[in-house]
Amino acid sequence: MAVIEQPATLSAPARPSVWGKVTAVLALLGRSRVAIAGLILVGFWVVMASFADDCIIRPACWMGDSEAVSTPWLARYSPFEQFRGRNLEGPSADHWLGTDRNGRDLWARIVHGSRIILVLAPISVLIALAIGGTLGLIAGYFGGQIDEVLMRVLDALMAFPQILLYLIIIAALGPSAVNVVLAITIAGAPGIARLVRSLTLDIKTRDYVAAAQTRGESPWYIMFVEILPNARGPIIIDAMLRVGYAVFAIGTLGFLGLGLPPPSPDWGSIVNAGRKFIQAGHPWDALWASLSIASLVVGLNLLADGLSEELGRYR
Amino acid sequence: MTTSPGKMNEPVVRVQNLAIAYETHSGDVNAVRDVSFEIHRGETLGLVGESGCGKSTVAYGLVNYLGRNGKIVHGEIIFQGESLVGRSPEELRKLRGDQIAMVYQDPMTSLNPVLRVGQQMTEVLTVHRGISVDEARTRCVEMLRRVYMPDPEAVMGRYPHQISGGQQQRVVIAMALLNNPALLVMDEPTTALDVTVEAAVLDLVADLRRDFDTAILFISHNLGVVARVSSRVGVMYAGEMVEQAPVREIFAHPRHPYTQGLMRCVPRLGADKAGSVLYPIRGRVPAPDRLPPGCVFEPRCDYATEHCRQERPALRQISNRHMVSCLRAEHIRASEWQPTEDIIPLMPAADAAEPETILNVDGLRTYYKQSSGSPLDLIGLGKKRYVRAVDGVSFTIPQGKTLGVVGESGCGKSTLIKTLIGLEPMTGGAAQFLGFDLEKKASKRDMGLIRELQMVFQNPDATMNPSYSVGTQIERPLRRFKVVPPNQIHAEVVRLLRAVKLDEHYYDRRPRQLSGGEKQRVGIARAFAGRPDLVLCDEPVSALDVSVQAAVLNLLLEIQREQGTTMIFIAHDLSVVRFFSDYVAVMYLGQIVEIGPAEAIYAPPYHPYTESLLAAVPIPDPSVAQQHIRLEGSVPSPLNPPSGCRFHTRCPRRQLLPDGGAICEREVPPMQDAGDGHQIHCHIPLETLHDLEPVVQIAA
Amino acid sequence: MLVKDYMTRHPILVDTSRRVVEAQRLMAESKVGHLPVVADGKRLLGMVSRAALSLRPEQLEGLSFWDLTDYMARLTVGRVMTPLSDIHTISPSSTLEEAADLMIAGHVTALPVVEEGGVVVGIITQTDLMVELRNLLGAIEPGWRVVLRVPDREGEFRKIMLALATSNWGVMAMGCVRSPRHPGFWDVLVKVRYCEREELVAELKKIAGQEIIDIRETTSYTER
Amino acid sequence: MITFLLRRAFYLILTLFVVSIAIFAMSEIAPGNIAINSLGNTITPAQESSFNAQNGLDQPAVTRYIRWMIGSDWRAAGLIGHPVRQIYEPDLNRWSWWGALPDGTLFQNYTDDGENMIRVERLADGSTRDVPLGPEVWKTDAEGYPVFWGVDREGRAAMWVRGDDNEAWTLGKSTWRSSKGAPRAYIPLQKGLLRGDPGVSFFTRRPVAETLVPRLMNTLLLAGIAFVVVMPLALALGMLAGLNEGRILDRILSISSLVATATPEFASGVFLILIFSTWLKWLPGAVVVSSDTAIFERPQMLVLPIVTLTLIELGYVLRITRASMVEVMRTNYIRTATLKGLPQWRIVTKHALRNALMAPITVIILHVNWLIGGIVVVETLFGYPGLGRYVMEAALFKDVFAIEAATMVLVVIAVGTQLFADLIYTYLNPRIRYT
Repeated sequence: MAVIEQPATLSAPARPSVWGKVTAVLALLGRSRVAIAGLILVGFWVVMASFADDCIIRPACWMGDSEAVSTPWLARYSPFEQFRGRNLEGPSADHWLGTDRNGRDLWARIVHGSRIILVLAPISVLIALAIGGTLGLIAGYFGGQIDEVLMRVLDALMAFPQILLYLIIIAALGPSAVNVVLAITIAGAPGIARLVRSLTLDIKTRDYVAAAQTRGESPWYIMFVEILPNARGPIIIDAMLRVGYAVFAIGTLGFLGLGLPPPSPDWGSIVNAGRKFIQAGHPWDALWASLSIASLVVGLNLLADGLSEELGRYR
Repeated sequence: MTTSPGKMNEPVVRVQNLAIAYETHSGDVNAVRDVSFEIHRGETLGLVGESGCGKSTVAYGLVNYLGRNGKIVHGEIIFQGESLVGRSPEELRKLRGDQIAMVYQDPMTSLNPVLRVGQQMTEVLTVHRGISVDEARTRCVEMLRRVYMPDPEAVMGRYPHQISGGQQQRVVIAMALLNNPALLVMDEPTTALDVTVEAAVLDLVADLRRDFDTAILFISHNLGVVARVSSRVGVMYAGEMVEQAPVREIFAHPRHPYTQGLMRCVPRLGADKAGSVLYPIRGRVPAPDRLPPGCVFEPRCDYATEHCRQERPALRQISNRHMVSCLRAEHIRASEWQPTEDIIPLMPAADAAEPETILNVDGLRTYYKQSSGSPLDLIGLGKKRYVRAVDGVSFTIPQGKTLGVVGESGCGKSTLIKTLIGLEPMTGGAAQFLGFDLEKKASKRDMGLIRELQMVFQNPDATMNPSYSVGTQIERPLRRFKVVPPNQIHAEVVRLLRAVKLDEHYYDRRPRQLSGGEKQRVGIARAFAGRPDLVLCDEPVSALDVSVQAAVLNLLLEIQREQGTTMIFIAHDLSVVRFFSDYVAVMYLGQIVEIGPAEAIYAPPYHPYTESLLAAVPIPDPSVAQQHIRLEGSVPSPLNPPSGCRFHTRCPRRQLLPDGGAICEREVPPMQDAGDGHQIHCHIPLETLHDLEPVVQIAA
Repeated sequence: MLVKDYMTRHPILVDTSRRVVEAQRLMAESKVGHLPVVADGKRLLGMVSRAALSLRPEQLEGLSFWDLTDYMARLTVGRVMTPLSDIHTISPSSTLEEAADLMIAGHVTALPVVEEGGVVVGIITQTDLMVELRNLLGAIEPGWRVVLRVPDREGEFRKIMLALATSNWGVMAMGCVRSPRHPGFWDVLVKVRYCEREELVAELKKIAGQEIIDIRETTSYTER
Repeated sequence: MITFLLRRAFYLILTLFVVSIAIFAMSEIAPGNIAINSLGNTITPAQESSFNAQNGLDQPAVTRYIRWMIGSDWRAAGLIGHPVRQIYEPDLNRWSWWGALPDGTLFQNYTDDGENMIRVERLADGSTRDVPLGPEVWKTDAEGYPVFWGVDREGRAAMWVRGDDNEAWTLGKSTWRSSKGAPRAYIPLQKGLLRGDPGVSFFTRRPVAETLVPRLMNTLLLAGIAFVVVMPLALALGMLAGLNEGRILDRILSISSLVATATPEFASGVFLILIFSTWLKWLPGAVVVSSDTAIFERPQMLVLPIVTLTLIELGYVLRITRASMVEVMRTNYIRTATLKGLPQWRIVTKHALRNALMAPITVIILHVNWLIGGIVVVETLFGYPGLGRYVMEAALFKDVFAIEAATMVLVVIAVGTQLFADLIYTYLNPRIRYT
């Protein structure tokens, strides 16, 4: 944490390198204890997800080549390996968090579950950002009829309770990773569009936008080169919160049985499967998966919160 | 017979060696150091200085409202014989609003939007006096009447957003005076107001000071405003009081080099670019955490010696009631000052023989559609209403000349140039520029036309895109207009930076690392990158401090002289427009009421509106006599402009016409030619206008 | 010539809870002789003067040194002030004469000026009245000060006015009062400028039945 | 102001319209065939087409949308020549459709041979009698066929063609039954969503409204209690945190509210069950009821679901209120109020409160969408018989009318609260009230 503690210089160097920017952001985060706590929580899960097995060093595995056998690293076991006769066990030295009803190691399942969620959530947010951001820019910049129509449609989408959107989409298209991403994208894009639109409405009144217009620049140049970069601060913070929501939503879908089909070690599905055994004296499945998802979402929220507070202080 | 100032000679408030600091991440920063002054009953102390000099900090320190991270670290504030420092919050609360009151810069945000004016006013009385609401209401109405509020009973029942800015400020002032405070602190009370409203508020302040015997601390960055209301003036620089003297004394014989510098920065009303020069102060105000070790003004001072670098001067008395903190005050004379070499006085541009017309605007109209707010609008059936922002404006500009445009806010001057440059669609009329028609919006115009027509913007903080470096932003027009071959772009950017007096290190700077003046220079460099023929300047200096304003004006003049650029220059400051322009157009409610050579506009005959504007301008010279002409009411809505002459609702000269100017309401005024291209749109005959006394007696 | 124009506005006020020693220091430092005592919102409760604040020996009788310190520390303005019921107040719209009369009647040297509702808006003192008397009689600029003794009958005053008016001199002040020791006569004081002594004397001598009892040139006064 | 509200109302109605189309369209594009979903994949094409015709599924989407929204009875009545009426048959415990003669007699029709139409008249005691009709009832239609429009025994408007021997398939208790002389075309009778009838579930063969209404009431009860608990608490705590910005109390409230909102309901629900049910054994960990309406039998069952819902909402509302309060306390008019010498309590109650409530009220009420998500999860987790679980089940079983109806109800609630938010906002903000 030595780097973090270093205070940011007030006058930044003339040509900030990428590394310089990274350290500047870290230094900003370092000021806030809240953000550090968030960073630790999120960092923990990122490390777990990355080094659960040796997948990270075998490109074949990245493409989802299920034939290749991975060597477990941090996960210790494969999430699908069933240990005969050891089902529904509590924590032990062999199985740190215990086993589920099929005798699978819970630690391995939780760790692999983090990988699923940490891949799906950012992807869905990125897609939502691309779609919502573009729509918001268009609505905000052009205004008039385009804005009116776009915002009506987006309002209608937003009036729709998100959970119903997920339900209907998943019910219509069936549970799969792609559909989960699709559902979260559709549910998230209108909110992003609204945010970007309001930022655009503000930024487009700035003189530098007028200056670009008087140079006869194309609307697309103005939207993406002049306006968008200046909206990035709030968008990044919003995106971070949205990754949290997405994790939340993926978990919820899993819990409702609308997430990834079994035997995928999706956290929500683990809770859903495990809650039947709570009353039977085996709360471990539900407990660990709940703790995991709560810690990850809380971490993301803390990070976003700390960051926005620090950014706000210097604005 | 003089009113007796009373037998108590003790000041209402005496500030001694006040120092205020703010806690920051990097330790305490002293925003104000060693400030001393006193204010007596019925006296106004004007506090001037550029932004960041600690004026407002002093004001809020006086009422002990410094926020969570501000604190008084040293010194005393003696109010009515007793110290305010270290009083309990409850004692302070009882003083605030009762014995000490405050008026703020922005009246709109200073009033609570969800409470009626009456509620906000009466509570001052009910809380401090404990009287009934009914009684308080009567008193509030009386006080509103006292501050010349039209229809005070009705105003009591309104919400702040339902009354105009000038009326809001009157409400704030009335609220401050309700408890007859001994001390009134006014923090830039007129900065957010138009010049005509400002004049009325300043009159009111002077009135009230006389009637209530209140001690007033009046803070303003505007020398003219301070000159008008103050009895004494204190000049602040970098958190210190550098000079203090009676108002006439300080304007006649400024002793501190900073005060002298400030006065050289502002154009006198009536001065023009041919006959006078503005001398900016070099450098900028140091940040409070990086002060020079000696005199705070030393790095910018022309008289500085080694001694100044080492010793910090204290405020000392140099003559009866004149105090200055300069080690060399006795040795410097304002009259003997010579500009240093880096500030080169500008030579008047050589007058070419009859230049050709470059821009010809004829009957230009720009309307904005506004929905009438009826439910029918929902389905597109509502009656359309139009805001007539610009409504039939015609003028021409010869090559290489500058047309200044003045008028109150909302008169359409900004819309006019936005229409010309193609940011707003033209509703009607025609504009010809170098043979191009300016009908299309900028995005649909020919690249050749775009290149020849550029704009300089008002707000230095918004003129540059914060995401890109200075170099990148100047490069863009160079690439787009293909001004130079791609391999020479970098060299050209450096040349442009030099032209606006910035060195090439600025190439990689980010906008946030630049001061306001520097940003404005980059904005100018960007506008001039394509070597345009016509540059439209939308209040380019109004957001800048006076010393920077002078530098930017000089820069624009210099570039114009080198490149022979034609300009349209908008400003609300009549002195600046007079200084900068060859021709001046005065706009009111979307129309030009008077246009002509600059010198002709500022002397009779003038349009009654021009006359009122001139009467309202605060002049930084208490010895100049100005006629007292004040406009009634506020500018009518451009949605529904008055019939006939649009100015007839507020015209102070209507009675010069037979039957009180009935014709003004009926007929559009004729254009009267006063010769030399000077046109006045008014029903009053030229001869009558000619015989009017000049508003401002300008000393030769 | 109403009180509101001649009073001192925004007088220094003290709270009843203020300790006497503090009030004494406040009076000394601010060079004032009287302090209106108020409760919340400038509502008048009484007055203290320097005399009222000074302790009388009988009050301290039998107190030991420690008791004395304690007594002093606890003695508040509220306990020594002259209460509202015992003081005269005046409204800002009263005349100066009324103020003077009140002071004479009540043997006081200062009056708090109080608005409806008991709110203190100023204070008027003997000194204020003296200043006005001086200004009333002599103005503050140099000129000729003439005192004429005129018989107490109709039309005498008019004669002086006529004499001065026809000569185009500047009349700066005028005042008349019954001659203190000569019943049946009035002493009239006029202050004239822009004229020579001889002209003035010559002109005034023309008036029958009147007598110049004093003429002198006045110069400047203390500025107040 | 009226204009503002009218405008909002207009947009909300527009929104509802768009949403209804969207919901309809989405259930439309769902892969899989309703017939197969409802009847299993062993049916023959003849059975399938018969099923589709009987349920109006052979009609174009627009027709079905209109029927869904505004019903089909008026159309059927026009074709039959008599009004149709829905009545409750207590002995069969069901609602059914009948035609009504001018004298008020209710009737249905059937034919055995395609020649002789028989009218079944319903008597006051619920019994029926058959009345044969003459051949004059056959009318010639536009294409020249002799046809008869009536109400069939299943309560559908139906068109018989004279001399027809059309075969229809219906699913009985467990077997397929074929019948001759069946109608050629059907109009399933319904009043339409706008008139409160969302149709009959293909899954349970019961009117959707019958199950939906009690479920909705249960959910409203759950959400209502949560709302009543959350609102005053969250607003008060948020104000408290905002007024003490940066102090320790604010820190504690802010962080704990962040944790509360960020934890998904199913996770916090699991924690609560583990703590209060498994470990402390204070409260039941699930809602077990004999019928949908029996939740009052053991009110303590409601505690954990309500607390779970409350936690997440409490955190959210608290944070918004705090942020708004902090912002308001920094405004110039609060500075003015302070420098007017007002006491702190007056500044807070008179000047800050209303302004600080303005932003959160709208945001909070818009958050009802989120609350609905929470309700679905909580009801599923605790087995609570509410609308959320109903939607879930309908979605899992692809019960089209049930999904559509429940979704519309929830959307109407969401949109209705928006209008309500606008009303409150208008009340609080004089800038809108007086324009």
